[in-house]
Amino acid sequence: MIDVLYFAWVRERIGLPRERIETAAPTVAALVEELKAREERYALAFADLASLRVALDQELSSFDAPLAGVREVAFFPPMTGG
Amino acid sequence: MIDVLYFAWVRERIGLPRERIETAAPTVAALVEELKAREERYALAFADLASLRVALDQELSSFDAPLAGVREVAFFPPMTGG
Amino acid sequence: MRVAVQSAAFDLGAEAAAFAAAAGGAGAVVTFTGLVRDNGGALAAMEIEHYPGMTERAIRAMASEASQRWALVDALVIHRFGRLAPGEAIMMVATAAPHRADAFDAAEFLMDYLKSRAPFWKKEIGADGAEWVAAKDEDEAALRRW
Amino acid sequence: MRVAVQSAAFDLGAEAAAFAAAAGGAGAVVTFTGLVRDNGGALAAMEIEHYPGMTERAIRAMASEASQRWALVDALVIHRFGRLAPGEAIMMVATAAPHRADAFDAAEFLMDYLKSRAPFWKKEIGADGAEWVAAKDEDEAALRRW
Repeated sequence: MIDVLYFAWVRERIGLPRERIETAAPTVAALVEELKAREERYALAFADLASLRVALDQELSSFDAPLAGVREVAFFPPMTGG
Repeated sequence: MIDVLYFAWVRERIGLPRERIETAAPTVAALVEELKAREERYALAFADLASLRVALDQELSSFDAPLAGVREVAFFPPMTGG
Repeated sequence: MRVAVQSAAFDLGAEAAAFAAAAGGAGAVVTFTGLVRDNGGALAAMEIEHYPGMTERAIRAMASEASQRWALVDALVIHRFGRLAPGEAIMMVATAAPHRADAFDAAEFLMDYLKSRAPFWKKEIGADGAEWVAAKDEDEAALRRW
Repeated sequence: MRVAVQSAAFDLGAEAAAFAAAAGGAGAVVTFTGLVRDNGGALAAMEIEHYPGMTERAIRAMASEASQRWALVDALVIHRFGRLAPGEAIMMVATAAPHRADAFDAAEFLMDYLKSRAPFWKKEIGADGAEWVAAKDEDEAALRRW
């Protein structure tokens, strides 16, 4: 089981801020493919990975990173702080 | 007649903050030569022109600048503001 | 070094004064404050979302990196989230150092990283709808100078 | 744009807050404050001499130059003269601009020019005598980047 978090327009498109997911996906990219296959709203949210960022256990990471041992995955657009 | 002002260690070496001087010196450098010839304390204050700055009528200038029309000459070390 | 991520407004004057007073030995204090622009009256509010937990962690990592790169006496980061009105302070960075170049460089470094690497997202609420603020290429480019 | 050359102490927090509040439309406010360092307890006081008349004129020229080079909403320079104790604020620069790069650049530009082109001279008063602060080559070099 893994916690998956969504922020900003990713959260809005998917329609929820977080969910727990049962997955055996080996990488972030594989998890994204699983989610896209689920429902239209996921496919829309993940349509353009270049416009998305991912954090694993609250550290910025990349889509080809392995998921083994990860408890929390977060998807969001590029940050606009400051 | 011209007002001559001294600041910081130039003022301390010469021993006064300002004086009025009757001069026909055509340039700042010529005025400096006149002053150096006057007394030891002026010679000491003006010993190294590279360590001095000059302002004519409150604008930074140079030692070869002409004095015609100038009312106020100021001599001082490099500034240390901020 | 203090990092505060909060919804409450803060008093930039009081923060700046307290920060400078506590920065014993510093000759230079730089502050940056980001304010909500009103875009000529078009903006009703700005909503800032963040990622609790990761936000503090990411900002602490930036501040720690800044302390290693420059001779800092102290650093402060305050960043708000939630709904803000035009003119309100969004965030503030303060740095104290013996010399001005270190204080300026560290403050600019922290700002560049906060812009693009701290998990905040801004949404502009206008009269005719709301829109997420897009990240700018120039902000990403600004990171490359460090 | 306000330029104040004064012997009186100033409240950097109050000045920063008032400056930011008045900077309508600015998204970015940068402040720099210079404090008297105590040099590990060796400094009893700092005496600052200036050239009344030329000081204001020189600072106004710098602020005007900064306004031409960068998109500033406002700028502020306060610089004290006379006798200051360790920890006291010597001077302050504030800049307000729509974007942070302009506010930072203008503040650094003003600081570099104030250091080497505004007619102030600092004297450090220690336990065993007084000494005029020497101008630094690096401060002169800093001017060349503008």
